[in-house]
Amino acid sequence: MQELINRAKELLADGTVARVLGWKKGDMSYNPEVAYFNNAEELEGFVYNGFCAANLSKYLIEASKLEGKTLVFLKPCDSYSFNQLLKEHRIDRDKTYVIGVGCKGKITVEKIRDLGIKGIESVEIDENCENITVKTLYGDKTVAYADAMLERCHVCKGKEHVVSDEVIGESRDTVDAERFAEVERIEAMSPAEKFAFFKAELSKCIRCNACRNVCPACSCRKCVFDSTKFDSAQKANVDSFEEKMFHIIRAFHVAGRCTDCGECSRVCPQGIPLHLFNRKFIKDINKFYGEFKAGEDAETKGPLTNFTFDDVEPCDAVKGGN
Amino acid sequence: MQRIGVFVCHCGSNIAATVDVKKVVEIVKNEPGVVHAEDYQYMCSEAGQALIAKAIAEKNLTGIVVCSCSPRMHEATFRKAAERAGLNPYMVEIANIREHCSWIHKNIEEATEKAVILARAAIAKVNLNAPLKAGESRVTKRALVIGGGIAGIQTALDIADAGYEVDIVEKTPSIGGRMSQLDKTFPTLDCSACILTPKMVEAAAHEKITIYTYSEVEKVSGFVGDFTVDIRKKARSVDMDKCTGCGVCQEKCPSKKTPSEFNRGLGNRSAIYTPFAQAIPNVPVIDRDACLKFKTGKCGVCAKVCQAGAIDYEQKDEIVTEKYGAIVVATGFDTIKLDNYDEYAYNQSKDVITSLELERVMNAAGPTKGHLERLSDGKHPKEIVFIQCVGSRCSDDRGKPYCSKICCMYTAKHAMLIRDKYPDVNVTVFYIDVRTPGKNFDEFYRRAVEDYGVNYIKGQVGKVAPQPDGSLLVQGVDLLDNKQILKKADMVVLATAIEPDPSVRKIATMLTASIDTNNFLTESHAKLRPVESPTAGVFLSGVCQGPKDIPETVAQAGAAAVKAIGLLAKDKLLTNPCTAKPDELLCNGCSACANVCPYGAITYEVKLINDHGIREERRVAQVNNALCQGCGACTVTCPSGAMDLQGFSNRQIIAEVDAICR
Amino acid sequence: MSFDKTKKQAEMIREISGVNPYKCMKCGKCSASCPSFNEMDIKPHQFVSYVLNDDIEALANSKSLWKCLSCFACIERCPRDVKPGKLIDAARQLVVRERDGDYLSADQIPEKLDPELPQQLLVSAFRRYRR
Amino acid sequence: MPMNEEFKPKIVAFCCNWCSYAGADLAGSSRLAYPADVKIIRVPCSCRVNPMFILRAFEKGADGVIICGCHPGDCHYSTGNYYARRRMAMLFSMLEYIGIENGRTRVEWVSAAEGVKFSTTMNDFVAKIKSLGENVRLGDIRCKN
Repeated sequence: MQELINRAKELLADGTVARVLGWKKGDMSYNPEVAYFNNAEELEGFVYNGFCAANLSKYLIEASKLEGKTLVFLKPCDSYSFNQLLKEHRIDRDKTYVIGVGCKGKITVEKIRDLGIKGIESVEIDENCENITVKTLYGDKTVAYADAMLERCHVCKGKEHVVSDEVIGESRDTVDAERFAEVERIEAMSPAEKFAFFKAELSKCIRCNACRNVCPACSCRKCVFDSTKFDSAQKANVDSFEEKMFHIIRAFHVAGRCTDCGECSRVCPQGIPLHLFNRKFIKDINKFYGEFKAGEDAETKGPLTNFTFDDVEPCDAVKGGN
Repeated sequence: MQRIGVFVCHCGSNIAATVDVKKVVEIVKNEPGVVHAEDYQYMCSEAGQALIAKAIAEKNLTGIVVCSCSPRMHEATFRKAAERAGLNPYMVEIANIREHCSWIHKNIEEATEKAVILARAAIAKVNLNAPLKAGESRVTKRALVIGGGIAGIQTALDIADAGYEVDIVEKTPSIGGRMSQLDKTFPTLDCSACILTPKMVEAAAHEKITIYTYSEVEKVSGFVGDFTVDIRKKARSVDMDKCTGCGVCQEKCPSKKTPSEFNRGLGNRSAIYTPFAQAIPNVPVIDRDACLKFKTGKCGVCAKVCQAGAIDYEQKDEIVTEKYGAIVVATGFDTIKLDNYDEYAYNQSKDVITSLELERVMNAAGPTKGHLERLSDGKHPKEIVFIQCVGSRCSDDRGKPYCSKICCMYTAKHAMLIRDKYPDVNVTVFYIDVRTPGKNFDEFYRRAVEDYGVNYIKGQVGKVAPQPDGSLLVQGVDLLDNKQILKKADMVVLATAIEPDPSVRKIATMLTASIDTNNFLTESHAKLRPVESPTAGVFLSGVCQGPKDIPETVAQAGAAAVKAIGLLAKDKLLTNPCTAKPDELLCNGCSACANVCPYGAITYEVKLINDHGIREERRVAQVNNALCQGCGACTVTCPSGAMDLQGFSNRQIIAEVDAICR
Repeated sequence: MSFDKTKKQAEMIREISGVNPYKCMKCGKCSASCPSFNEMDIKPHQFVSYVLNDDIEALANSKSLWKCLSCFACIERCPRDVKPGKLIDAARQLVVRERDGDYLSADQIPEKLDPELPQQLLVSAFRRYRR
Repeated sequence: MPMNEEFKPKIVAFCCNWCSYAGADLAGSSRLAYPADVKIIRVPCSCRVNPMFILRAFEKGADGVIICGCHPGDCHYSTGNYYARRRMAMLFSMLEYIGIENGRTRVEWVSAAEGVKFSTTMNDFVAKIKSLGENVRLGDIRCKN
């Protein structure tokens, strides 16, 4: 962490960058916040640890409008989102300085709570990210790091940064689960079971828009759900339509662009596994149109703005999904 | 809020017999926005249009819905009527209650209910319509004709005579097409070459006509009035400017074993060749697959004997790019393959031939120098059997379901010519029906029977069996006599079905012109627009549209020319105003829309945008209305809904969905 | 024979054969192809009209029914998918069913194998049911 | 069974202007009947069909949605139906994933000359929807507690 702070100070000092985008300590040890640092003094509050899960690439849309370069720290998976945004002309590469940071998997306090640990006061992570010491009202508890990891890290995309100006720190292979296992489990259900499953999950939604706000692919200046472009004369119907179809349409809009960064599920206050929509599209795209990783580069045409003459017919695609 | 008038047409009894039009009027009166509703016998009639105009004026209507036939039929009529009455023509919507309702449903209650729903959808849509204004685009005063047969030649001549530049693209080394292969023509027995050659010469000499032979259309882009076409001029290996057409190279060429395409494979040609003596241009091509120089590197005889130094082994294919205002397709036909008709022994006996092959046999320049001979042994035949409808009128997958139209007449011609020249030859024709609609056609057929003694038997042939003695045993039936017939013949001639030239599929795809299940090009309207493709600026000439004889082909070629001239005569075309329109405030500048646009109509511009007080430079999409054809691909790819299609907007279509699912 | 019964028989022929006799364009290729043409009283191309006219009685009593060799030349060559051979075979089946009043079961076949039974029926039946 | 008790499905058909709408017209002028449950919406091209339209139809209680366009390779706009094919493959698969039976969505390529195909397609589609019965209301997928 100190290495990151030192390098950031250097780049600020020699004028390479005008500001630094990173994480600072939050009100608790387990919830660091995204923050800008404008000088060496402010950088003293910089933190980088297992709880720094937030994907910073989306912030660069606004940062690109500011004077001078912004230094940003991107984890390997965040770099895919960065590339995708470059492809969509949303961020200005010339106004960013990317330091790829090492990642050994990210953890969340929710997972620790899920393990039945109550009264958490603070959390300490050991140097090698093997174990976590949780200080609680009822004494210290030790938890294996992997048990507190986010779902996305169990199916990690890899240790490499697909874009960066320099890389600091080492990453670790954290994959220990099958990426599409959950999607396949749902695919195997009967139509009624599927409907019931998604109905139960989606009914928890409070339309707080946290998923939309955090999603690097959901970067529209104005969301289609906030404009009148699709409504018909009867406003009441529109409301119910957008309320009910929100997640399905959102998933379609980011299909072929979603990097599976998992931020949507991470930030959902209701714990809805929103990534299951996106991952279904990714699975289908890979199956029907060839392996595709959104954001792997900033040039390749996305699968939904492309075609081949002998693509699968929709009726066969549906059967193939069974 | 719109003030909408709804006009329900009876279409005589076409609609009114199955849809209770009065009830439709009563119900739609209560729809939101509707201030007027009435029905009438024929809305498209002058009186019907007057009713609409009157209502627009009196009720101050801002939009109208006509419940009638398909918009493909009368949308233009009603738009014009509205415009004359002072309403923007794009404030008109059609509810198709004839083709999509009254004609396919029998139950009045059901059909009336559906008509109401279709009307509601149109009303919901027109509530959200906005006046649109057509733009203008330029017209390139040049036409392209694809195919250099009689259809293409005639079309080109007619367009050129009207004063416009025309290019003919022909894939073989010479223009002339199928007609150049024919010996005589029915029902006048003119010599085909004698009437075709002057046309070919006229086309070649015409200052407005450029002929690209041995060339193919490779790529087409653009749209009506402004097509851009890449033409591949295949390497001829002979310099067109230097060659004098002396023919020595063909004489001296040592490779003479290639079946002649012109003679339908009945004779051979040299590797360097012109297809026939009157070829235009009279410049040979080297068939590189047959040429020893290209196959082995040794030979070069033609270059040695050519005094003009025209042989160029290094010549490469050349791409010519040209702009056109109109394109005429005249790709013609070929006969079907007979591989699936073993019973006629076509592949087993040289003496079973197609009618087109007989044309070559009868022709003085053909493989037998015009003598009627058996191709197996050169003997003079005594007994010839003609079999009609080989592969035509077949509903199985061996043949074609349509009537090839020309066979009855050319068979009568062949029978008559043979009986005339060789009275010793007996001619029998097995037929299912003899179809002779046409001027002097039935008289011609009767002459073959009455004056020339051709034996017509109503019934088909079941089998042709080659015999050890070289004859052919024909087993047929005489249905009128109810007898089976066994006949020994020396030659059998098959009236083989014709099909569109296989090249038409690729061309139709390039032109985005639609094609039917038999690969004939579809016309815009089967009765009223028979020479126009539904794709604007593309016209149809000759057999590519459907089976035709020569006079019909020439007539249609002229008609296609007139349509093309009508287009070329315009300085500007009104463009479809239903184009894509971006909302700059919503645009992310992500380029997704530009990626899917087939016309390159979307570009990006960095602009100063004032977004509710926030002023900043943004990359936003711009649509070129002259290029946009209004497909809507961009609108769906846009996640923020910034891109919308005028006339088919998101809100309009959603309103229709809502009205239908209400 | 009542009107209803003849109607019903004609319908059965169409059902068993799967043939739409209206597709026939009366080209006669079936009769032109038929090796047993001369031994038949009702010619192959005429079968269609008998079915269309609901005159199954005449068909059932015809010689043709038992003269058809089931060579399938007419079925192979018919350009209109009418396939008179199938009509003939269906008529034959109708007659056999009438006689026995029921369908044949597989184990009944051996006892039926007597010289009285026309060979072509067997051939035809085997051909029809081999799939 | 009395007529009014029979299940009358709501079926929305999106037809491209150049091929399938004309094919439907041809089915009409050839009097090739299909059930009145099918209501056609004209769009310029199958690529104009936004997945939002289909979701909207299902949310409003449609029992089936069919999209008809020019045959691949024959699109009036060259490539529109290729994009439509990918979009619909993705959307239909997603709808199946959330519990809309796969028979309720269909894409069919119908040319202007295929009146017969249009009619048989619609007959077949309606029969399929009738066999599936009334659709779940997609609108019910998210209920507030």
